[in-house]
Amino acid sequence: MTTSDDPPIRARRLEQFRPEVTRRGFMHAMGASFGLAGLSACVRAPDKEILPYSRQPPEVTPGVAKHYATSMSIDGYATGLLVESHEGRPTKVEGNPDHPASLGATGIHEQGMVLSLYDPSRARAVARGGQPARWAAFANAHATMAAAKVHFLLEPTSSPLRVNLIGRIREAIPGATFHFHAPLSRNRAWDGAALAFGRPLDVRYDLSLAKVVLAVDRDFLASGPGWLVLARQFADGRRLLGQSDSMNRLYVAETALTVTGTAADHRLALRPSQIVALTALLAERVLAGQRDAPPELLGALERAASPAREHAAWAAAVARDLLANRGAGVVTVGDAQPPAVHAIVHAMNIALGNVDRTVRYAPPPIFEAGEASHDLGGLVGALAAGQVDYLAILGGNPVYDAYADQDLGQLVAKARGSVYLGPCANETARPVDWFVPEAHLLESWGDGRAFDGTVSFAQPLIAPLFGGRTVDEVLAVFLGQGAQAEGSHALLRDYWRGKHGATGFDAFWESTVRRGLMDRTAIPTLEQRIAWGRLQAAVEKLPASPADALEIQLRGDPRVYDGRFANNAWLLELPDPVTQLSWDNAALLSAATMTQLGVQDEDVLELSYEGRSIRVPVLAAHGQADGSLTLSLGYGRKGELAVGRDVGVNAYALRTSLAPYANGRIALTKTGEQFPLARAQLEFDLHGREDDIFFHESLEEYRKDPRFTAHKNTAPETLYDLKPGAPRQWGMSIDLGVCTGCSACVVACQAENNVPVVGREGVRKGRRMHWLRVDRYEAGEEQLFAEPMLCQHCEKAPCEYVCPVNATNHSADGLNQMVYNRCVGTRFCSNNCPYKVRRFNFFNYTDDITPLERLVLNPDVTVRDRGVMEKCSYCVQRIREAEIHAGVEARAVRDGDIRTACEQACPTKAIVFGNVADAGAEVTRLRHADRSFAVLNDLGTVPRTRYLARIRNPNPELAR
Amino acid sequence: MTAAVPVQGIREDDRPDVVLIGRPGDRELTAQLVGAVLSPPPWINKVLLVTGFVTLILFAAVTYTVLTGIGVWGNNIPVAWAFAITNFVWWIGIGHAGTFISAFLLLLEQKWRTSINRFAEAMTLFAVVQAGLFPVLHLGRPWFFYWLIPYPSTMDVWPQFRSSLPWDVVAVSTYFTVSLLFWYLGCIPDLATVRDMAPEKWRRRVYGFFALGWRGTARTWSRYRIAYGILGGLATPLVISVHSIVSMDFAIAQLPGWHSIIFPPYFVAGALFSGFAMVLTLLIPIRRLYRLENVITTAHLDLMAKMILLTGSIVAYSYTVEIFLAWYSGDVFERWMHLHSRIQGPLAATFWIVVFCNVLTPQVLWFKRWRTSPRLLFVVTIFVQLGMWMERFMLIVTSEAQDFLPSSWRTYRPSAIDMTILFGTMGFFLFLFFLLIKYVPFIPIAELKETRFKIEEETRGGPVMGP
Amino acid sequence: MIIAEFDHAQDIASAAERLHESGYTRLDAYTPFPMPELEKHLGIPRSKLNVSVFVAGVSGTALSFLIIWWTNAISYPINVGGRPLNSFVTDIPIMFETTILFAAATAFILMLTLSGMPRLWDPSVELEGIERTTIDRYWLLIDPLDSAFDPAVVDEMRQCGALAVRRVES
Amino acid sequence: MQPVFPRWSNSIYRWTIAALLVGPASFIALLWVLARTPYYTGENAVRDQPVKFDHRHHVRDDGIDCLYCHSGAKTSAYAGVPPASLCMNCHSQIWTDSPELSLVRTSFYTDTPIRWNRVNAVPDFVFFNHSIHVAKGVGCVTCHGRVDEMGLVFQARRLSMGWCLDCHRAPEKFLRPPDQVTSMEWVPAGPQIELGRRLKKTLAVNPSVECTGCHR
Repeated sequence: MTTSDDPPIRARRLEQFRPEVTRRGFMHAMGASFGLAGLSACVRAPDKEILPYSRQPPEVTPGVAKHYATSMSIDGYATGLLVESHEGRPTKVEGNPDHPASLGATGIHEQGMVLSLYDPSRARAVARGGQPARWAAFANAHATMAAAKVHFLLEPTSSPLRVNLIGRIREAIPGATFHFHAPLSRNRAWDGAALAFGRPLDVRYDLSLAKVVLAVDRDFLASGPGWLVLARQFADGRRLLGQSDSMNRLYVAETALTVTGTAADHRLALRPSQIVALTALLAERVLAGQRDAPPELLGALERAASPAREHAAWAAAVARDLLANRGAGVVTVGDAQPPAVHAIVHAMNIALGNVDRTVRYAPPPIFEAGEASHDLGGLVGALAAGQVDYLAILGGNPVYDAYADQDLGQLVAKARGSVYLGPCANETARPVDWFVPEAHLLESWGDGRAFDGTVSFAQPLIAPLFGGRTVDEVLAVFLGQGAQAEGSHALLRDYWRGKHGATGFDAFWESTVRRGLMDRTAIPTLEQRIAWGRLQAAVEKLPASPADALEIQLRGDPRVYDGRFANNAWLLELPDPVTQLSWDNAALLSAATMTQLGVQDEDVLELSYEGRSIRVPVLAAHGQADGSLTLSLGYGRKGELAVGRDVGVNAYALRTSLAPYANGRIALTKTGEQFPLARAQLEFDLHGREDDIFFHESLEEYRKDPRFTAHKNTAPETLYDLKPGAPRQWGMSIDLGVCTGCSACVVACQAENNVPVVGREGVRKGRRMHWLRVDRYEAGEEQLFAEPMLCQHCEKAPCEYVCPVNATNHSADGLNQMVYNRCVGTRFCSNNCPYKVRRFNFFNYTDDITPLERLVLNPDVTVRDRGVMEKCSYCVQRIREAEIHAGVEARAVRDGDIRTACEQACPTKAIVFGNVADAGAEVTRLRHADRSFAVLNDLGTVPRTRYLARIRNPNPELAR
Repeated sequence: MTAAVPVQGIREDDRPDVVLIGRPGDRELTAQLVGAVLSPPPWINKVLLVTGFVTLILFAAVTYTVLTGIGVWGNNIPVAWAFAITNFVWWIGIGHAGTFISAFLLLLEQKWRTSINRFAEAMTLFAVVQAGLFPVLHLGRPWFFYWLIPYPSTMDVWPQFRSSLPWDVVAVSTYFTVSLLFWYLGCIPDLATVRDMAPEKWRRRVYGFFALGWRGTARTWSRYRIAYGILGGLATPLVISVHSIVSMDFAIAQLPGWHSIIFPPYFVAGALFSGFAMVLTLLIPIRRLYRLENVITTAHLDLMAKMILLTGSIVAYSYTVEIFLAWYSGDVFERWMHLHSRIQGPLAATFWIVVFCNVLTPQVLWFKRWRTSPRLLFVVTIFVQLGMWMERFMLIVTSEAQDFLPSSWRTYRPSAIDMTILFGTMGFFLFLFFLLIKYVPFIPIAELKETRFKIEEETRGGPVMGP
Repeated sequence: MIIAEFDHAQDIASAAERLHESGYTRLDAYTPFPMPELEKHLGIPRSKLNVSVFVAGVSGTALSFLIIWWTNAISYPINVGGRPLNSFVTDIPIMFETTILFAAATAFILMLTLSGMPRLWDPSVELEGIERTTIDRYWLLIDPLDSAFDPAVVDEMRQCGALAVRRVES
Repeated sequence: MQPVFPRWSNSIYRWTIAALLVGPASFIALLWVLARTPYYTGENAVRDQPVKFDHRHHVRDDGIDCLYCHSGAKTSAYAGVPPASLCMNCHSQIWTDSPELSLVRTSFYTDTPIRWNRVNAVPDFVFFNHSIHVAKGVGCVTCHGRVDEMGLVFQARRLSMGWCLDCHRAPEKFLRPPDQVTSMEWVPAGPQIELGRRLKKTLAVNPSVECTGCHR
């Protein structure tokens, strides 16, 4: 068990990680057998061993955690990270504050990534035809391919090194063809830009200047390139600290409710087809006054807009608001929308004078973005025609996530030879000849570019546990060196030496690796002029929306994205940030549509389209557009997956190249079956408890009475006055106004505090262990507010006085301490906790996990035994570490020295932790700010965690 | 010479106010009562076999729970307490009638106490044994139960006495000890009687061993009477205190539906209610099977039924007051609990079962004809016990299921193990109970003789009026 | 020692009453059930049990209070939910219970020990027919050394309805 | 009648009853005592080691400072057990072919760790940190005993929670000047209490008696 007195271990020797019998484990065993005789108290601690380094690396001090900079790329866009390492064992991911795509924050995927490193399903050896083989054999076998027609299938990449390797391969192998595939590719956005400007471009936003934001089917607060930055800027634009502060306004038009949708001031739920029409309608209004916009375009827009006429008033109001804020608005559209819609939006931003202020255009950092190589069609054609000598699938999982009608699974066999570099024996590993285990990001050297082009480095924190290889290493093999091919470290170093030149290279290299990024490498933005003619032609061709058939929306999943995280227990257990559905995916329907169809939650529907069909359980979703059904991609994985196999249903089975995102022609049939869904939250209604649980108010009202929550920010009269405690008094403030509910904090907390996973059944039974959860509450039809709920560290804690053994009590510095090793598990504290933030170990959850999975455990936090209560500790291990550190250095603890895991991860800085006894501390200021309140204040629990009321900024025109 | 004073006047069997029918002489009376022990009916062994088997099943379920963790139950967060604590409160409640009858009625010098007190006290002891199982079993780590006891540990840490759980530990163990002493003290003279009456030597030895060498000298008797009186005087407030403390397991918490000032009296009434019911449930068949109609007469049934009616009415009143206070307080959480959650929430069924069993059923006891009909009475008592179990379940679970933050609301479904343990304890209880009536004179012989003597003193001959 | 054996409670009562009136002080009796008035005639003083029981009860109260106060307020003072370290109100339930426990245990133990119990043997078991005194016989014991002793007492007893009157060595 | 029990049975009987009452009580008392015995605490139990490392020789004779080998104690939670490479600093020069050291050499050259047996251990749920104790002037000898007089090292103190609290509640009884932390022979010039009080003030020593001071 990984805990305080684990021996220092060299990470390179996996076999040394032997789970030794710990005292606790032993006690538990004994307790179980003799327990009731009380004998367990007299069980000696078992003997243990210490394994020191034989040669201690200079950088390591056993017991002192180190942080290393690296970066994680999703679909080619890199985000800078800092990874915590304990004696060479990465355990926790944080954002890299210096990195333009992170600013110190992280999302759920960055947080969850570290668990995948210790995924027991990871492939452990090179294989040929299912038989174990050696890397050398593979490498030599592929050294001589110069003559062959080799097709490479990669994920989209921005890596300078990889681009360089691709170039060299193209020279070395004339017949080489490169394809880039991502199921949630940005092709439509790039095509849209090409349509408008004649070349594929990425749009860069500056929301810090934006007063009005219109997001059309675009979840920019929780996904997409640089979303962490957008979320931060958006939040800064509405962080009210006084009644004079101004606040941006967000309009959202979308089908299924997204994190962005829940943050909106006005949200319009539309069927996919109506979204196109609404954009046209808005554009019509916005472009009306535009000189150089051809009148025919307006006509075309008017025709295209007809299906959205019913929303004319809404559109008019939004358009007026945008026009009233020329140069201070942003219109953004999601990658799922057709190119024409993207083009229309570009036109709107130009017409609104937003370009060069809040909106800029720049060439994508992605290699060959928008070119034919990014369309799988080419490869499919070649395979079908049998023109492929060799197929190298390096990364990704195309057989699983390619379009159903392309049927890649069958076609791969048509190649005369094939290799797949992948993380585990998954769908794609099946049909290929060679399989090479892919190195995890934290085992790899590499580079990439952030959304703005900034070059970011990835460095390994641990040697490949199972001899995994990086894409670059495999590519190098094809350059003819075979087994002599350099490792990723040498490849990267040599490449950059070549770029930088030998002089001063070592210093340059050292600093880049240390900081994880290269300064002044952002891609400059460019002036653009729009081609109105092409735009008009495109609008003319916009498809008329289908009749009122039920429209089905396929989308990337908030948790498992395109399926690459489908074997990550943390992300599967994490409740969907909006629907609160944990583990499986489900067909989301509006309540109205469900009654129309005569189905109820957990009923299983059969969806069929062109002979393919899937069975999927139904779930009523708040804010879902009537007449639409939303289904997440990325579930129903096959292959050897310890956790994710057959979790949810595979929606790719219905996804075709013709209708990749929306489809109005899918047939529904009721099966009469039921499927038990693991819903983490069952009740979303506040039952008229707003003033006790969740304050929200319109900006107008707030300005009239900024201290409208004051009466809930003061402790009620009490018999027992609070004694003055230690000089430091810990507290937290959470701003509900900027919290989007993205749930990054939840995974961060899980990673930091060894929070166990209980599985689908556990969640269904109501036994989830998350110390920090994000509650969702309904307010009106379109609003679903987020409220992070964690231990409030009450100064008059109801949990404490009911504990018979002093296992939970109060520290002098204001922490509600939970002492696991003293807990006997009466669960009285949980009953008496009005916030229900206490979690109980109904079974021994951590005993079930493999030694490999244990490696992710944080050695600074006790691993809890069966039968004990646990809860948020305000990351007390970080507090005590900081205090000890300060003590050794004989100085005081400074504000900001200590940041809880949730605070550190939060993209919008909604969570602030600190010493509330320090008048100068940020947290103190927020605690006494306007709109600060205590949840359930009248119970007299005097919580240390305070919330800032959510302020909405409705458009007076639309406000009911 | 030893013949009883001749019975004269009208037949007494149909006089529901007679607590002892006929004037059996010392010997007959002793013979009848000791007979139950010296030559027990054959069927009792079968009963012991069956109940013993159920007991084994209970032990199996308990072991499984301890080894695997209480995840094998249906509990969750928010419903962290459910069956275990419900069973605990139910059993401890049942355990209240016994001591109440023997102690309280002793102080009031009620003659009708005599025939049933031994019986009721035994029932108390065995009910408390069942109850005592749960506070330990429901712990996440039962093998550390002793941390609730203040002993000097190497950790220098102590129990936390502001919590009601240490109160429970002390209250329940005190209650068990005192009830045991009270019961055993009452047994001693009768054990001596059996010792002296038993034909076989081994029986004399065994009963002699437990009779502690009793010889009814006048001096011993006088000390005995005082000690017995003192124990009665101590046990009476004890009974009240114990269930008051049990009720504080909920009342000191702040959950809507738990945080209520009327809980102590409300719980005590409920306890006696179910306790009297249990006494009757056992009494009626035993009385029939052992042909004890002459010592356990219709009068006893009638009076017990009246007690049930009384305590039942107090319970019904408490329900009303609870709901009224919730409404009157205007507190949003209390109101939701009492006006929505309980009566129409996911577990509303339990509430209505409670109303039917605890409020409506006892109303039939307003009529003497029904009070004195053993069969009907038996049915009523069964309903009352079902109702009282459901009441505790409702109080505990509904309050947890829908407390302050709707986001954490959840309902509860018991697991198979939950059920096994509940019914297992019933089997265990009956096993111990029949073990008792097989080996111990379950109707106090000496006291009955005393009563009979008193009756003779009061009225030479003639039928004797009960209290 | 003279034993008068009766088979009726009333008889032994009246017999004892007579002897009492004629000044007998060293009397004792064996009866199957307690007979307060008989005890009166035999001149048995009321036991002082209740005093010791009271003392025991009070010490129980004190002890539990001291334990709670010392452990929670002195030995390891811990802030529990902002409640007072020595919160007397919450001590009351335990103090009450321990009072009862100590008192009851004392009453029980004293009752036995003062009566020479527990035991398996005592001189009386050697007496012929003693076993019936727990069933249906009432023995009245008269000590010849009694100052008011008169040999005629034997016939007197017979008149009172004694089944048998015999003299035994003790 | 003919009595069931003979006269002498009384004493047996009473002893039996006494035993029934005292028996369980004494069993519990036994456990209570057991938890305080060296058997349970592991005190003074010499543990065999793969390499017969003799602290007497290295500390007393050679006068090597504790922190030379256990350097972590200054900066980390763990004092740490030295890597073989550290041993080789000297033993590549002296005793280069001593059979006693063969295991160390193997460890160094084959890069496989030596499996030492742990002597001083606290339970997994206790987070002890050496650096702060060293910084605040708690001597090595205070918790580890006269290591310089130990051939094979044994656990010198109880290491129970109560034992920790003894010092955390009254540190002045044990504090010493930080520069004397590693000294084995150091004794206070004046009365320890006064020195301790002074050090407590100057070093700002206020040990935590909070649960989370050690349990996290």
